[in-house]
Amino acid sequence: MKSIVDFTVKSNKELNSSTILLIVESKEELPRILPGQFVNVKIDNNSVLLRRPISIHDVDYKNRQISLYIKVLGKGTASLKELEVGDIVNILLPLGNSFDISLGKKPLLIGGGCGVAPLLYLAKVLFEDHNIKPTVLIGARSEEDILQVNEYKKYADLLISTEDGSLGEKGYPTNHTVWDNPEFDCIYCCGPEIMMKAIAVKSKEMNIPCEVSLENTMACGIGACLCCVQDTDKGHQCVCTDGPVFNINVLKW
Amino acid sequence: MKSIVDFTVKSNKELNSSTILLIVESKEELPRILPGQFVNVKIDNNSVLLRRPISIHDVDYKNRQISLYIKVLGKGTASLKELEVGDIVNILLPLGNSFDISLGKKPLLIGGGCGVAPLLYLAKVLFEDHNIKPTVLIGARSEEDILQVNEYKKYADLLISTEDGSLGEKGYPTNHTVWDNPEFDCIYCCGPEIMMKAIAVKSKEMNIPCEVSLENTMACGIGACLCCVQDTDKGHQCVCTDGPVFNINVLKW
Amino acid sequence: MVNTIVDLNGLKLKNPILTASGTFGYGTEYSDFVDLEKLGGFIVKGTTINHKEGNPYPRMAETASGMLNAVGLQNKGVNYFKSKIYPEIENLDTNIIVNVSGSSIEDYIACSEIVNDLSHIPAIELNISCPNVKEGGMAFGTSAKAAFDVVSQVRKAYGKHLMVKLSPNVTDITEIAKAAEDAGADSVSLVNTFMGMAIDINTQKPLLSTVTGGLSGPCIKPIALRMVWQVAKAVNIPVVGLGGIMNAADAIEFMLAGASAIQVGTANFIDPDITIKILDGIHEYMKEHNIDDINDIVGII
Amino acid sequence: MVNTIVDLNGLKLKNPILTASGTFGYGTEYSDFVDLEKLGGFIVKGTTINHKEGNPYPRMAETASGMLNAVGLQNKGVNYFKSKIYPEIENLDTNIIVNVSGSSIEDYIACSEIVNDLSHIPAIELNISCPNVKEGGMAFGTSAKAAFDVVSQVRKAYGKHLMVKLSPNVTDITEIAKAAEDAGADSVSLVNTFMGMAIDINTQKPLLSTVTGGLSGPCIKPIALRMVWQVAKAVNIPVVGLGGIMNAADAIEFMLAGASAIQVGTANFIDPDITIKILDGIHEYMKEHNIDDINDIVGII
Ligand SMILES: Cc1cc2nc3c(=O)[nH]c(=O)nc-3n(C[C@H](O)[C@H](O)[C@H](O)COP(=O)(O)OP(=O)(O)OC[C@H]3O[C@@H](n4cnc5c(N)ncnc54)[C@H](O)[C@@H]3O)c2cc1C
Ligand SMILES: Cc1cc2nc3c(=O)[nH]c(=O)nc-3n(C[C@H](O)[C@H](O)[C@H](O)COP(=O)(O)OP(=O)(O)OC[C@H]3O[C@@H](n4cnc5c(N)ncnc54)[C@H](O)[C@@H]3O)c2cc1C
Ligand SMILES: Cc1cc2nc3c(=O)[nH]c(=O)nc-3n(C[C@H](O)[C@H](O)[C@H](O)COP(=O)(O)O)c2cc1C
Ligand SMILES: Cc1cc2nc3c(=O)[nH]c(=O)nc-3n(C[C@H](O)[C@H](O)[C@H](O)COP(=O)(O)O)c2cc1C
Ligand code: FES
Ligand code: FES
Repeated sequence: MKSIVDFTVKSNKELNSSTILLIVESKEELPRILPGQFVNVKIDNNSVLLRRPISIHDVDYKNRQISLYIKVLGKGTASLKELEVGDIVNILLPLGNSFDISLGKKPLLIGGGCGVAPLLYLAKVLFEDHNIKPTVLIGARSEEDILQVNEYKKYADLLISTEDGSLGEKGYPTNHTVWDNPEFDCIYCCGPEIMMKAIAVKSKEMNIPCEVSLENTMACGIGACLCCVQDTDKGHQCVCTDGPVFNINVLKW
Repeated sequence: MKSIVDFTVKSNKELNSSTILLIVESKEELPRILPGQFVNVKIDNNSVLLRRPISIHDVDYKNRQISLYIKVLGKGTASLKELEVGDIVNILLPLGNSFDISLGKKPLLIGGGCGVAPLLYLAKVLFEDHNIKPTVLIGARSEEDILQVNEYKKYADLLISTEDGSLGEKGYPTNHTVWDNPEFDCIYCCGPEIMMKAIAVKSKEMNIPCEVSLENTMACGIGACLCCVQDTDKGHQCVCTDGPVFNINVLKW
Repeated sequence: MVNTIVDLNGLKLKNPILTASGTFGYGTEYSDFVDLEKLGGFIVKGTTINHKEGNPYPRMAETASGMLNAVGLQNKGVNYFKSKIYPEIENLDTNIIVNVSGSSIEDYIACSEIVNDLSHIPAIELNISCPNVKEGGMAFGTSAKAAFDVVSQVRKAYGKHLMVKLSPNVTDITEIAKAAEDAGADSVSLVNTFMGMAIDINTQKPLLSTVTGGLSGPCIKPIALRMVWQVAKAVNIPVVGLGGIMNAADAIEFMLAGASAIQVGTANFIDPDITIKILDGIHEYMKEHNIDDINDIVGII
Repeated sequence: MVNTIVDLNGLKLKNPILTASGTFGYGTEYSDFVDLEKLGGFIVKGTTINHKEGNPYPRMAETASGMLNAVGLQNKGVNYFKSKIYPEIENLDTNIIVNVSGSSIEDYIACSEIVNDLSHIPAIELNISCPNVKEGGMAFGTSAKAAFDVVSQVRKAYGKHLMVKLSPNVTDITEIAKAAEDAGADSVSLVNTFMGMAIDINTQKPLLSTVTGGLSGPCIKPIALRMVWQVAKAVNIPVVGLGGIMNAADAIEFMLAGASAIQVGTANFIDPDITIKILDGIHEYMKEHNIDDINDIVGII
């Protein structure tokens, strides 16, 4: 069941000049959250009208906290950056489907840009609930954009690629040597569309099952407005309810 | 010359549950400000579109500070209440005409509600620059709404009336005993329209010159939009440039 | 006890709050947040005779105090509604209204006939004002003659309450409203979205796949309110007002301007439980202003 | 050096930035904030043949991302402009355009003839779209025939650049634009304000003395932009775009949609020096996107 919850800001940390880690706490028990699900955050000042969809980066049931990993892009996210400890944030959750854990036994998680956000919680669930230590490959422009490294290392083997070679291998995630001798049997991917499309092509070639998490623009987040559609083999599907996670086989990429 | 100045908030004090005293400081020399003039304050968050006109309550040329006495009514003023020390407020100033100091020698200043705002600076100018100690009569619903008492007392003899009699005389400013044996020869008045109209009637009867400061809703504050008009014997005049101070003789009250 | 029941020409609502078509799904999307039976009713999404895929993505762009959408009436068709959705909601104790859309008079008639047979659907809202479909849609709503034609034809095919939803993209909305009244509408609802557009200056491309889309939200409220006021003065059938209603104050403005009931649209996206908050706010307002019957404030301006 | 000069059918502007009538006074109100000679031009307030007192107070109400005004063309008449204002501004090195308003064709003609004699006024903007006056005004702008009539009559009386300002309160703005073009307009500007309204639910009274007024500001931008895009595709004369332009990005959107120049209105009230900021922003955009000539982006959508 989805609900509207007033969370309290517990911490709001700048990870780099354009990325924040926002940790918020609920008074009540958290609902069960699946990896890949997202929230829809109400922006408090009136500078924007609609809520902003943000993936669930981490969940701490004990302390009733969730964390959000947010790239500051425009007015809505800028306003989230201004939040201070103790402020109230109204959040709609949990939204969307989730990654299909049964896709394989040796998963490779690939994240680019702020697409890494949902992969931490996915890695955690794989590790803690399914006894699987996944491989996580993070790609970014440069060293400053490779964040939360120690968090990923808790649950996963971490690989890094940067476009400028300042950390990990130089190049895009698609060029990483992890592909040369693939020891993974399924892929979960989230990042810029152009990257996900490239990964989709590779995984199809290699016949490895692959899921991607999409970030279409949304209004309601609950399947009511039909604004967030993605073209699939079943026609237009809502990214907010039929997704955000899709198996690449159903996409018309 | 009017200018647009980025002021810095020096202090923002709650005087009572719905009134704040906002003191802001400019990096540059303040322009010369006449008593009765006002500023047009830009509201930073996007919840409102237009600037908000606020009287100049006090001026400190030496420290390049002005103070604003603000009643929190709606979204714009609520947003001013949120301002914190160090925040930047963009202000257009100085706007409007001013009280006519030559109206008399023994002035009575009457303020009701947040209409007291411009009277402090008027009293100060009369006292410091013209060697006149005016009488100030403040009316309010109740004791909690009688604010800045010590400030007024610096420059004026202070009389108080409250509707519930909790401080000063019980009743409206128009019923105050100051009228019984009038020792004043001119009146400057600012407050709710209904009060100013009553004062205007009384002063006409008693043949005492009287100026009132109006608070029509404004868009530009600089005479460009013609939204703030008042009907006068010269037709529609702009409260923001021909006013806010008008002699009651020109008003069609 | 105060009265909030309004009677729209025979269609009784327990309170004046409806939800706007296309913004409330089939109601079920909101059942986690709203006790649907507390509403005066809800209007399900635009339904056409045949399945429609709608327009390509991107279909949405946010603007100052508003949003543009170009959904284009995506729906699985009226027969899908009848067989799959209707059984899920038919027993709700509230008014479920189907928004009937089409691109030809024949389509409107065919769709209305099917809905006519659904015993728990007491009314249709005839959408002659959708700006997001190539053929028909808004064309029927922007000429008095075309509006008269389609409404009078549907009137023959549909026996229950016929609400006609008007387009604001017209010079004189009272003309269209009067044409709908003359053609036998039981009520009119207004407004649908305004045709608007937005551009990404970096890509130098429109933000919607269809270039233009429908503008909704608080930005349109002043214009919608004016139109409701004009139409309420011009027709003798009840007027249902909408366009940018975000809170109880907005709803009351529409009622003061002449709306017997109101619809909440875009606001549902921001606060899924906003309809209940509006209902509560209306009760508070009635209390504060000593209003015993909500009908007493309708059209006092 | 990049080029920002635009040529509106013979009327040369040093850059595409004009100010909207009624929002910039006679220019002088802004001279403390803006070097007027840096602007492409400015359009003075609505001027009529005779003195007009305008509508009673209250004339203004703020709405979501917008404002309603009901000024009603208050001005001292064209002869006052000629004798008192014109001498103060005639030597400014920029284009001063007079917004000619009226309530009968005769008034428009008489006013235009007087302005025709002012050698430093290179153009008039014929306001056939003011929603705030009882007679005439918007009526001329809401029918193609009426628009054609008034424009063709004024065309005979006025020899210089004739810009016609269109009302957005119409079903099909391209029809009116084409009528203005056919009648001899040198350019069209759009949009004027949308007719809107607002109510105070506590007093249960309209917020404007005239009940309805004209809506301007960012809220109208998506609709205005759509109309500019439609009109630019429909006519062969230059289009001047306005409606809710608050910053350089908004201005560029209008140019991409087909406006050869733009006007800044309500934004002047919030930031009196916004025109200069927009000009700077356009220069930055041109640099970032390697645009040598601002005319290159006009209408690429
Ligand atoms: C299911 C889902 C999960 C998401 N998870 C995260 C997350 O965990 N962390 C995170 O930082 N972001 C995430 N996003 C993206 C996030 O929602 C947008 O970045 C945010 O809405 C931008 O809002 P804004 O007001 O700051 O920017 P706006 O002012 O709305 O836009 C600024 C710029 O960003 C672009 N933009 C807006 N929305 C998107 C979008 N959805 N995708 C790409 N570009 C966009 C606009 O076109 C514009 O150029 C997610 C989106 C979805 C749909
Ligand atoms: C020349 C001038 C000087 C002023 N000086 C002061 C001052 O020193 N201190 C101060 O507190 N206020 C002053 N005001 C009034 C102040 O401008 C308004 O209270 C303020 O604009 C309200 O803004 P808001 O966004 O908080 O309220 P809104 O959300 O705009 O309105 C809230 C409520 O207040 C009412 N309201 C709005 N504006 C006014 C107004 N001008 N007069 C009366 N009611 C209004 C509205 O109708 C509404 O009911 C002055 C006004 C003028 C014109
Ligand atoms: C995403 C979306 C989809 C819509 N779909 C429909 C529809 O199918 N049929 C219809 O008549 N109106 C539709 N509308 C218009 C709304 O019902 C309503 O008329 C409009 O949004 C104005 O109200 P609002 O400002 O409260 O949203 C839609 C609006 C939105 C935002
Ligand atoms: C206070 C005010 C007065 C106006 N007066 C006139 C006028 O006299 N003549 C005219 O053609 N338009 C007038 N307008 C309309 C503007 O010129 C402009 O068309 C409209 O405001 C839309 O642009 P904006 O959203 O940038 O303000 C006026 C607008 C406002 C807000
Ligand atoms: S965001 Fe509304 S349906 Fe997906
Ligand atoms: S507020 Fe614009 S003229 Fe006074």
